[in-house]
Amino acid sequence: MAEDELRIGVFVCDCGLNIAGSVDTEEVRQSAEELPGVVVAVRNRYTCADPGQVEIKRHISEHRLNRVVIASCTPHLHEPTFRKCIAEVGLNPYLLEMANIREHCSWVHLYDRESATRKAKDIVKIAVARARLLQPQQEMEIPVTDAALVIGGGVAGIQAALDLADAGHQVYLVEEKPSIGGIMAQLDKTFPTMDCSICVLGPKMMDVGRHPRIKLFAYSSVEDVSGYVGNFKVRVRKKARYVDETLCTACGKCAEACPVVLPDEFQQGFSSRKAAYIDFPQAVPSAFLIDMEHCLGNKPVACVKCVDACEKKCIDLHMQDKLVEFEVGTIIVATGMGVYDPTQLDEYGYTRFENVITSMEFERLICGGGPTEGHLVRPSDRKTPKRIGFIQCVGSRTENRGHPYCSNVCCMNTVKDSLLIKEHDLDAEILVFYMDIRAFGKGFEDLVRRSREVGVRYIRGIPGEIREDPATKNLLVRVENTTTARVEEYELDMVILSVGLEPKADLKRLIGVLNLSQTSDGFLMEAHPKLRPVDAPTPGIFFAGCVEAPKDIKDSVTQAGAAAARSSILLNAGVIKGEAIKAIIDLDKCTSCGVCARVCPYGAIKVDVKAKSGAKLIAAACAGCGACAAECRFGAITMQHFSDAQVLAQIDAALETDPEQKIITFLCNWCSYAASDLAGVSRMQFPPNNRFIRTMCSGRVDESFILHAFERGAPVVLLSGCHLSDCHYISANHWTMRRADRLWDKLEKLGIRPERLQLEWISAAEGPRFAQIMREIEEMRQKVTPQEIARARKVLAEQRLKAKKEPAAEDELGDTARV
Amino acid sequence: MFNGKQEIKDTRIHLCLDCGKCTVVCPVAKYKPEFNPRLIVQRNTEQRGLNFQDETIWSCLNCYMCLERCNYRVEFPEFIRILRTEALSKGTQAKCSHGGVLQSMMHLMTGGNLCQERLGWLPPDIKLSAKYDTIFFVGCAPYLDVIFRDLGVNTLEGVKGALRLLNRAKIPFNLLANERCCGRDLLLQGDKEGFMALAQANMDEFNRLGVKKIITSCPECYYSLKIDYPKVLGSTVAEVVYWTDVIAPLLQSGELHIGKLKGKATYQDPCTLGRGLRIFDSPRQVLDAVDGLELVEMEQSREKALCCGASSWVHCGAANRQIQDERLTQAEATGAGILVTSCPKCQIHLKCAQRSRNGRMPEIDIQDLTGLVARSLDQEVG
Amino acid sequence: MNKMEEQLKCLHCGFEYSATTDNKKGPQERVCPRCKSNSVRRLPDKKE
Amino acid sequence: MSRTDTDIVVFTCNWDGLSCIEAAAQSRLNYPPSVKVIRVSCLSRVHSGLILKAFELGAGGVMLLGCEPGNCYYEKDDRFNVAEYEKTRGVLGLLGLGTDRLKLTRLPRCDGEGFVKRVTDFIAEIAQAPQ
Repeated sequence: MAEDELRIGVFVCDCGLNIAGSVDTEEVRQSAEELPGVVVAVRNRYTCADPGQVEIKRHISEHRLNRVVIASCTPHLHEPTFRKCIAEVGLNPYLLEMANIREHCSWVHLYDRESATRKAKDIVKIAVARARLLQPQQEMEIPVTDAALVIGGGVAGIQAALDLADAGHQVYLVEEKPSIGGIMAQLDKTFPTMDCSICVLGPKMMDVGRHPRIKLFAYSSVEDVSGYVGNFKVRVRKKARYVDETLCTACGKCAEACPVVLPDEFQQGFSSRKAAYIDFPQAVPSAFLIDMEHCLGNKPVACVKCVDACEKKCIDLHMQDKLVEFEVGTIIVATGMGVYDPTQLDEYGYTRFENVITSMEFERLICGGGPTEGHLVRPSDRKTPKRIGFIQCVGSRTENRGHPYCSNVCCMNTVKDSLLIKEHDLDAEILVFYMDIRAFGKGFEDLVRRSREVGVRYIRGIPGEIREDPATKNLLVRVENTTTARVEEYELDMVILSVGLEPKADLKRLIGVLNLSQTSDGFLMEAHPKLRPVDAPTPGIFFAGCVEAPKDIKDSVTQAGAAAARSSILLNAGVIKGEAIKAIIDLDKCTSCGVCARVCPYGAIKVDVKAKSGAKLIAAACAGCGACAAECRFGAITMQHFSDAQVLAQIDAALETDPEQKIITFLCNWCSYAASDLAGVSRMQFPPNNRFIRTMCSGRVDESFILHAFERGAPVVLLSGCHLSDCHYISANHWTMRRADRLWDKLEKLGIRPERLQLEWISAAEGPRFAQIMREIEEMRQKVTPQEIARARKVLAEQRLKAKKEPAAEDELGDTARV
Repeated sequence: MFNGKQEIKDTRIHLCLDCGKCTVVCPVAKYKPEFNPRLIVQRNTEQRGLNFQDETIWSCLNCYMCLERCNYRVEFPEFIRILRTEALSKGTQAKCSHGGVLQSMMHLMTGGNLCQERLGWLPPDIKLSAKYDTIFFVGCAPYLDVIFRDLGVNTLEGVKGALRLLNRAKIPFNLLANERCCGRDLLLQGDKEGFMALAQANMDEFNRLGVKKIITSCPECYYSLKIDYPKVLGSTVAEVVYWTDVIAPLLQSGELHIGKLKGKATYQDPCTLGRGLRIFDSPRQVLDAVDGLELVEMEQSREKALCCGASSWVHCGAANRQIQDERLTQAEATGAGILVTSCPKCQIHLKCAQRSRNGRMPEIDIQDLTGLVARSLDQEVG
Repeated sequence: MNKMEEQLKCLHCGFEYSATTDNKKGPQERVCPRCKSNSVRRLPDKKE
Repeated sequence: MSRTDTDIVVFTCNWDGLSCIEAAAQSRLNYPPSVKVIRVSCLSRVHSGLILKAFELGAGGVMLLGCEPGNCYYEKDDRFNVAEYEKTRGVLGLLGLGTDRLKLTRLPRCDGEGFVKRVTDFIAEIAQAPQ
C-alpha cells in the first residue's frame, strides 16, 4: 500500500454538543480539507453511532480511502470500535488515527470557543501528519491455554472458580489459608436476608472440593507469574500441612492428643485451638494441619503424640513445601480485603477496655458456631450485655487515622447485627451512633425499618471518647446528639466498633507479581471504572470481590460471575490477537552493543555481545513499550505504529505555526493519557496551549523527539508517564527518568535552560493533578523568552549537523548502559 | 473590606461531616454548652456576610483538641481566628482580660521608634556569644514577670534557667536587646494587623543581624516564629528550634548532665507545643534526666492533654475557671508535688486559678520546666 | 557504594536539597518536598 | 502613633484630687491646655490597663492624682493603687519609655497651686525622659 498515493479521509464528530458545544466543528472540517493528502473531510453528529459508521464505510469505498482520521473522543473509548469499522470494508485497522478533540479539547476549554477551535484544528493536523506515515500492521495470533487461575478462596473466588469450571474450563484455585471460605465463613448471618452465612457458603465450598475440573491449592501462595495473556506460567508454593489431606478424615484424634494450646484465629482469639488443628468444622479441604511454628514435633526431643494418635497414619512431620508449576490462559484475582484495626483510635480504647470489640469479633460472639455457642456475652465478665452501642464509620470516611472512603458494608452489617441481638434478647437496649446510614441496596431500607421497629435507637453523632468505669467495666460513651446539639453520656455494657474494610496488607506483593496498579484508595485499579469494571489493565487478568473495592457478598458474587464470564470469553476463543505494536531490529545498523537487551523489561531481546551477531527479538514476549527503540544509539530499532518518523511528523505539525505559543506534552498510553481523559471527563478547565503526543510508554520518548521539539521552537516540553512503581511495562519508565537526567545535563551543556524540560509522573487516577500541572506548565511557558527559544533552535540545528558527521561516541554508550 | 474566601477554604471546613466529635472533646463546650464548634461552623458558613456576628467565637481556646479528633482535620481554631478578624473589622471589640494591659503592651511594641530596656534582669553568670547567628528568643517573660508578679508568677526564672542550661551545654547564643512580642496573641484574637507589624519588625531585626538559628523556650513564640511568620510574611525565618529539642538529645547521649531534685512531678503539655507542634517527648526526656525526680502522668496527657483554660488574653470567664479547676484537680490526683509546664501562660493561668480557689488544699506547686531543671543544676550529682 | 548522597534541584520551583539514594533499590521516584513536582534533577557533582 | 510629650492624661479621684483641679480653675491658674483630666471615683479604679491604654493612644505622660494617705474618701489605704502604679512603671521601663512618664501625686484638699506646679514640673521632667 505504501506505493499508492495517500488518500486520507477525515471524520469530524460533533458528539452532539459534547464537542460542537465549544468547538466549531465545521471550521475544523474545512481546515482538515486543506491538509495535504486529505481527499475528503466529513462532519458527523455522532460518528460512533451506526449512521456515522455507515458513512465512514461509504466514504472509504467511494473515495478509495487508504488512511482514516477520526476527530472525536479519546482512543481509549472508541479506537477499537472504529478499527473494527474500517476493517469491515477491508482497510487494515492500523491505518486509523484518532484525533482526541473531546477529552483533550472541547471538554477542557468549555468557555473559549475560539482557542478551542484553533486547538482542535491543530489536533487534527497532528493526527493527519501521523496518519500519512501509518503502515498496516498484522496482529499475531496467540494460542490460549484453556485453564484459569483463581487467586483467593473467599466467596468471590469460590463463585468464580465454580462458574469457570461449570463452563468446562480447568481451574486452579489458590487459597493462602488452610481452608477456603474467607471472611464470609466467619460471619454469623448475612444481610439483608438474615440467612446463615456458613449454611449458604458451606455447600459451595464442598462443590469446590468435589469439582472434577477444580484443582484446589489450600494453604498455598502464588509465588511467581510470568508470560502474558493466554499463556501465563504460574508457580505456586504449597506449604507443608504435615498432614496428608487426601487421607485425613478429620477425626480430630490428633488435636485431642496435641499438648500445645494456642489462640484460635478463626474465633478471633475468643477460644483456643491446638497446634494440630482444623480451621473450622466445615473446612474444605476437610483435613487437619499442624502449626509447625508451635508444634513440639520438630524440637530435638520430638513429641509426636499426634502421629501416634492418627489411625490413618497421615501425619508426616518431615513434610516439605512443594513448588507446583502450571500454565493458564487467564487469572482471576479474588484475594479479598483486610479489616481496619482500631487500635490507633485511642479515644475508643479498643486495646484498653475489654468490652470494646470490633464488628468482626462480634460475629463470632453471636454465632452458633462461635466460642459461646451463640450466647452473646461480653468479654470482661461473660455476662449478657443489656445496653449495647455500635459506633459507625470507625476507620472510614477520615483522613485522620483511617481511610478516606466509605467502606460500603458497615452500615448494613450493623443494622443486621442490631436485629441479631434483638433476636437473642428482645429487651436489650441498642444504640447506633452514626453520621449517615447508607442503605442503598435491594431490601436494605426495609431491614433498617425493621431494626427501628424493634426499638433500636439511632443517634446521629459519632462519640468523641469512651471511658471505662474500672469497677463495673461498663463504658461511658460521650457523644453529641447532633439533632439536638446536646452532648449526651451513655453508660453501656458493651461497645461494638463498626470497623471499615481496607486493602489486604500483602496486596503489594501480589501487585508486584502480576504487575497491577492501585487506585488512590489502595484497591486494585480496573481497566475502566464503568465499562470494564472487572478487567485489570493487564490483559487476561480479572478481579472479583473486595480486592477491587469494599463490597458486600451479593456484589462479590455478582462480580465473580462477571469475571468468570470475561475470562471464559478468552478461554473459549482459543486464540487471541497479539500485540501488533512491536519492535523491529535492523541488523545492518545493529552493533550488538547490548543496550536494548539491558533495557527491555520483558527480556524479549537477546544479544550476544561477544559474537556481535546482532540483537534478536522474541516477538511473542515483546509488549511494545519501545524503551529499546528510544535507547538504541544507532537507530537500529523501529517501533511499529510508533516510529520515530511518525512522532517527529506529529511534532512538526504541532509546531508548524506560532510554536512559541505551544507546549509539547508526551503522554504514556496507560497512566498520563488516562489522567488527561479523566481531567476531560471531569470537565477540569486548563489553558489551551498544550499539544499532546501519545506513546505507549514514556520509555518510548526518544531524546531526539525532545531535542527536535526544542529545535522546532517549543518553549516547554513536558514528559509524563506512570508513577515509577506502576509502569505498565514493568520498569520501562525507569529509563524515562534516567533519560530525563541525561537530557537536563545535555541541555545545560548546550546553554538551554533545563527547566524547559519538565517531568511528571501522573497516575490514571490523578485527573485534578493533571489539570493543575497543565496550568503550572503554561505559567512556565509564559516565562520563556523569545530570545532563548531562538537561541535553542540555533544551537540544536548546529548540533544536529555536527552529529550527522560523526557517529555516537563510545563513552556516550557507556553512559547509557550504566544501571 | 474583609475577604477570607481562600483563607476559609484552607481551613477545610467544607469537609465537616457534622459528626460532633469536636463538641464532645472541646473543653469549653463541656462547661459552656452554648459554645458548640460544630454549630459555629454551620452558623458561620451559612450566615456569614449577612453582617452576622457570633458572640461565641471569642470563647475558643485554640487548644487544637477538635483538630486532634476531627476526621478531616478541619482547622477550627484557624477558622475562629478568621471569624475574629472579620468581627474586629466590623467594629466588634474583644473582651480583653486583665484590663487590656497585655493588648496595650503589644500594641506599644509595634512602635517604630521603640527601644526597649528589656535585658535588665540578665544575671552576670550567663555568657552571651558575640555573634548573632544563634539567638535565644526570650519572648514576653520580662513583661509577664512584672505584670503577674502578684500571682507569684516568675517567668524570668524559667528564661534564666533555659539560658544557664544552654551555657552548660556549650551552645553559644545571643539575645536581642530590642526583641518584640512575637504577636501570636494578637493574631489569635484576630488582630492580624497588629501581628503583622510585630512580625515584620522582628523579621527585619533578624535579617539585620543575620540570625541563622532561633532557640526559644516559649511554645507560643516557637509556634508563631516557626509556623505563623512564614505563613503570613511569606518568607521563612532562620531555623527555629524548641529548647528541649536542643537539650534532650544531649542528655540522652550523655554529653550533658544535669543535677538532682527530690520530688514527684507531673507535666502539663501546652496545647501549642503538644497538639500544635507534636512536641511531647523531649520535655519529658529532659524531666527524666533530672536525677531523683519522678514523673507521673495525668489522666489526660500528651495528645489528650487538657488546656490550661485560657488563651490570647480575651474573654476569660466562668467556663475557663472550671477548666482550670478540672486540670488542677487532675494534677493533684496524680499525687505529684509539682505541676511542671513549659509555657509561661499555662503557669499564669493555673496559678491564677489556684489563687481564686482560695487556698483549697492540697496546693500543687506550679513550676516552669526550664526553671525547675535549672534549679537542679545547683544540686550536682557526683 | 550503594548508598550515596545526591544534590537535587526541583526544576519546577527551583528548590535545592540533598537526599541519599540507595542504588540497590533501583531508581526511586523523586518528588520535590516543596512543590511536589517530579521535575527533580540530580545535579552533576561539581568537579572544579 | 506619635507621642507628644506635652499631652498629659490626669486620672484624678473625685475628692481631694478633683478639688485641687477645681481650686486651680477658680483661682484662674494657668496650665497647658494639653493636660486632659479624667475623673474617677477613686484611684483604686485606675489599673495598669487604663494607664497603658493612655500611652498606647499617644499620651506623653500619665499622672495619678489622689488624696493624701489617710484622707481616702472610701477609707481605702493606697496599697492597691500603689501596686498598680509600680507594675505599670515596670512595664514602661521595659518598653524604654522611662518610668518617669507615670507619676503618682497626692495633694491635700483644694491645693490649686500644688496641682499646677506638679503638672508643669511633670511636663518639664518628661521633656528629659527618653523617647
